[in-house]
Amino acid sequence: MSASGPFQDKPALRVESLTLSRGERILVRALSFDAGAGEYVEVRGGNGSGKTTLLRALAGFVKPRAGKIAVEGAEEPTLALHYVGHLNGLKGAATAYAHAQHWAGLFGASAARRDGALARVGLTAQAELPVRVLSQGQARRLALARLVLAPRPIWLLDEPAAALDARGREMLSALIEAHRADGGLVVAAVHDALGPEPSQTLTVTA
Amino acid sequence: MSASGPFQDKPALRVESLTLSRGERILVRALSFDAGAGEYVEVRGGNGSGKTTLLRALAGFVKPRAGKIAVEGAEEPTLALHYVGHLNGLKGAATAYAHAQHWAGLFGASAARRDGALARVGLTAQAELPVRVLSQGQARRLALARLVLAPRPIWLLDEPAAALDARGREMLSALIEAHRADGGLVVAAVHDALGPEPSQTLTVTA
Amino acid sequence: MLTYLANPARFMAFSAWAAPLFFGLAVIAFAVGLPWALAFSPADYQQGETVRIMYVHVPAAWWSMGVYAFMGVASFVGLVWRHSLADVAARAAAPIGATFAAVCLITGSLWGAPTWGTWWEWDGRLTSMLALFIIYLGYIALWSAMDDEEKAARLAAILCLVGLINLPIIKFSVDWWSTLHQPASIMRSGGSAIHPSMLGPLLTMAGAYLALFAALLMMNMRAAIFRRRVEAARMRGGEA
Amino acid sequence: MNAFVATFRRDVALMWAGGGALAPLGFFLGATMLVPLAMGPDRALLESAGPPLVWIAAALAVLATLERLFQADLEDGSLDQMMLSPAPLEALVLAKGAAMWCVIGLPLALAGAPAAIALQAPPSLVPAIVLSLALGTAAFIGVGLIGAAVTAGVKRGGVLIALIVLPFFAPPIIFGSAVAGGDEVGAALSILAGCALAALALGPIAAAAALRLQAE
Amino acid sequence: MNAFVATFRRDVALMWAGGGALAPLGFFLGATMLVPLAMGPDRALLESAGPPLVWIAAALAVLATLERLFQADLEDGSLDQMMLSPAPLEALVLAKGAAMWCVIGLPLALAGAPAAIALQAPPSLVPAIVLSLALGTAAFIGVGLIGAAVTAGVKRGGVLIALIVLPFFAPPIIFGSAVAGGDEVGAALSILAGCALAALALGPIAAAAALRLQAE
Ligand code: HEM
Ligand SMILES: Nc1ncnc2c1ncn2[C@@H]1O[C@H](COP(=O)(O)OP(=O)(O)OP(=O)(O)O)[C@@H](O)[C@H]1O
Ligand SMILES: Nc1ncnc2c1ncn2[C@@H]1O[C@H](COP(=O)(O)OP(=O)(O)OP(=O)(O)O)[C@@H](O)[C@H]1O
Ligand SMILES: [Mg+2]
Ligand SMILES: [Mg+2]
Repeated sequence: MSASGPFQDKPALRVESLTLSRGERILVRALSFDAGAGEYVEVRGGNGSGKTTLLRALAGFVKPRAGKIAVEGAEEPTLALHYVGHLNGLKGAATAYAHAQHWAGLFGASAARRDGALARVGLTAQAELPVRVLSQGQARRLALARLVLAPRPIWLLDEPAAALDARGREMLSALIEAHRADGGLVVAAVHDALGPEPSQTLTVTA
Repeated sequence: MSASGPFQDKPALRVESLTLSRGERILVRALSFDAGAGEYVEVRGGNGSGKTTLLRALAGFVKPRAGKIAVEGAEEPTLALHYVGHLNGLKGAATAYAHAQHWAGLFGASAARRDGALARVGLTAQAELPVRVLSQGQARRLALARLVLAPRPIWLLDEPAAALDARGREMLSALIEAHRADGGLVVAAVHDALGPEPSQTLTVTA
Repeated sequence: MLTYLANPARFMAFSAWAAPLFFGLAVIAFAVGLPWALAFSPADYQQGETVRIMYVHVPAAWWSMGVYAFMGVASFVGLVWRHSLADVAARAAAPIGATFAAVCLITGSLWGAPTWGTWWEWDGRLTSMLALFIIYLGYIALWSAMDDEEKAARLAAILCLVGLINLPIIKFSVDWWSTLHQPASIMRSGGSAIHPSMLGPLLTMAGAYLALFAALLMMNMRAAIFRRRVEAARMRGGEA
Repeated sequence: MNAFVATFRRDVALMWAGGGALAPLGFFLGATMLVPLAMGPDRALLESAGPPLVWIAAALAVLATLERLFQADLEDGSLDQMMLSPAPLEALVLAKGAAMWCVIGLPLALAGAPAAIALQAPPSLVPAIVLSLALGTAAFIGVGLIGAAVTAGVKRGGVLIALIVLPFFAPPIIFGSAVAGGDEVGAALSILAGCALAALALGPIAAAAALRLQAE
Repeated sequence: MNAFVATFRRDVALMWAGGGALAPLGFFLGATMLVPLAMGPDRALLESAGPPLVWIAAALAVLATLERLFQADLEDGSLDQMMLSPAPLEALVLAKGAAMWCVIGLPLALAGAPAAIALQAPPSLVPAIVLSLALGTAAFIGVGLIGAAVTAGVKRGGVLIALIVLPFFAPPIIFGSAVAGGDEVGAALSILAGCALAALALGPIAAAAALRLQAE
């Protein structure tokens, strides 16, 4: 029943002979894969192998050198996905709560979700602190709050567990499991297994 | 024989009833510990518990609210230590090699060490790339190159394995073991064990 | 005296009665000084009635510099001995000093229009006084741009000490540049060159400004200390 | 629409906290102090040079804020998030421009009133001067968005931006100073309005295109 | 000494790459374009307003670079490393100031020569004008270090810096313009040299003290 749930439109990623490059260097060569609702895809590879580049291409930020990326079951691909990358996307001078509020507007989330999101990632006590003073792990949790805040079927996560403590990682893997059960699709680049059993593993070797 | 080696002055940290705070919040209360040559001290604690604050206090950046930190066997404490924190201390527009060169001047390292450092952390191929285009893990390796570049007895490492792949982590733990064998002292804040057996573990709970 | 008051609790006890006392003194001094200056003192044989602006202008000029010097001392104490009450005092004094500087600038230009035929001229004294006003503004802006009070206090103290250089420039600008502005006639080596009938009201007004400064300073400091206590209590409540 | 409002509100808050409202005051005091200092005490010179000062202060205040406008978003990852919003990137860029106008342009325009009076402009001209400044800063910001977006990836791009946008600042400055001088106020104002409209229509489109490339 | 040279060299390289050398060109073109635009086509006016422009360009070019001078080091962690160097932080701050002078101050001073000639200053005055600009920019930078260090933790502190340093920019501008005007050149130059020395002696000390606080 993993593919039922709130995402009626059954998201799916279809990647066909994708080639990605940085500068003159080719990082991903003729990669093809399909992933559908409920899947958890792990992307593996050494430092500098091209994991981040692949995720950014899936998000639509990096234009492929060749090949195709299709997001099915979504009119506008960028509205079907969340991207949590190496950079947290935070402003030091604004509070954690102000970030939640901003994202709720930016992604079109309800007020209820907005208020629940900080609690979900364990930042209730830090809601009114400016982000500048948060610890590294707290800042990462805040970035992850975007996932909870606005429901979107596809999650692209780049080393999402970076700087998280053991409880934070449990929280993250619970989030991923819940998302899969809702019929979502998760693609995560990792060095260590996050916890959930991957339905497929892509290895990038450049 | 761990306390023999090039660091003749046998570094030692003596911390006495140290109290640290951020804003009005007390993070570390009356912490005391001693660590000497050849030791590897692991600092543990959840997100936001104060590991970074503790390391920055040991480095002399954060002034203690109470208590004392003494670095023995060094005239000037700041010259006895390396600090690799959450921030890598890199300039996007400069190449990896330019960084090595700059640090060699800044810390007073020999040209031979400077040229060996990038190879030691696996960045030979990236030496002439501007740091802006390095991957997350490559940037971290570059920051770790400072440890190799200028020999200093005390290493303060804040989640040094962040963004490193499996080989990078092996390299790091080999660096730490070699440093201990040379009579150095390593204090590292981590969420996961780095590899080397810690001689003591400090737990921060705020 | 100062070391005795350096304890916030003792300061609160002292200022609880001293602030109203100084305020009362200021009121009395203004009540005496203003009519004396504006109505009963002689008009100047050259400048006529406009000379009366002097009684507002000159004390404001003196104390805008005096307050800055006070802030300099407080900043030094706060920086060297890390004394929080000194930080509070420096911060509390700044808006008062800025107001005095503004009063000096405004009355100066009002006075300049009839006597020099111009509101403003870029001469040494006027420029350095405007610089003092802007330094005050920068100091206040720096304080309010940072939310970590302790850090703000130390950084502002550094800035304040650097700005002290401006005081001798203001003081001696009239001697260094040949300018429009009057050279010192009251406080100068070799005795005062002003008529005693003008000196009386002038000194009374200067005393009134000083008492007003002392009263406002203590009131501002009390407010800041209260706010700190409330915040500390809230933080402790939040932690539990 | 929500995303527009959210972006606008956050940027207003951030700029305000970062001293945005001080911009007119600071630059204004700064420029009005620097220029006479540099020009010496020649009153006649100052009086003819005076009113344009307001324009130069306005152009410089906008310029000073532009450098970090998108660079910060690029460096901290906020730009990625903007591209994932249902609102078109153009609208979000416009929201940032609008925020900048409210925090910097509008206060500068208002500061134009006392400035004009101090420099003895005829009182009847003051409303026109304020209006011209409000339109002129909008035009500056519209053009500035493009410069800021194109140079977002360049560290210390401040001077580069200046080079890129200054030629486009020329028309508003020319017609704005005409207003301050009192000649053909009506015509100058409508040309200024035209400049502002054109800059605000074109700016976000070009800037958004540049930003999409920056995110690669 | 090594650390000083290393810091100097890196900062020169970074500023150069970031368009530092464009500063005189950009500001010069900008100012010589904007000001006449705003002032209208009155030649006599322009000629008297001309030489001061170089001073204003110098002050603004320094100001524009100051904002990110230490802020970038604080944000990317370089400041921590500077504090671990055997060289005193004061020396490293001075090295950064020296780099800034070489990349921005010196080119601006050299730009003063064509500017003065274009604005028909007597040729005999040109060396003095260049020298005065070289000294003046050094003074600006010395003072600017303090402003930059004190505001390094404040986002978009650009306007705050302007407010803080402008009062201290006044003396060099006053005496610098005196040189351009040709009155008492010798005395003005020695006062400028005094300003520069004082600023370069005090600046690094105060700035280093502020930076140590910023690192907390
Ligand atoms: C905006 C314009 C003015 C400013 C900023 C200004 C500033 C100052 C300052 C800073 C002082 C204190 C000097 C000291 O204690 O050494 C002072 C004193 C004084 N000013 Fe002004 N002034 C201005 C205009 C005028 C005008 C127009 C007059 C009268 C024609 C005037 C007459 C005086 C006199 C008589 C003193 C007392 C000098 C002494 O005996 O020390 N000022 N002013
Ligand atoms: N202009 C360029 N020229 C050459 N190589 C480049 C250029 N830009 C980027 N690269 C290389 O492309 C790779 C980008 O890798 P990417 O960031 O996708 O790696 P990653 O798998 O995410 O690594 P990490 O695990 O360290 O995060 C790096 O090896 C980088 O050095
Ligand atoms: N001004 C402030 N007021 C209240 N709390 C603050 C303030 N500044 C910092 N803090 C808190 O102090 C703590 C700093 O923790 P620190 O960065 O040392 O944690 P850490 O153990 O390194 O965490 P991580 O594992 O996430 O890196 C955080 O919990 C932060 O929220
Ligand atoms: Mg990566
Ligand atoms: Mg930490």
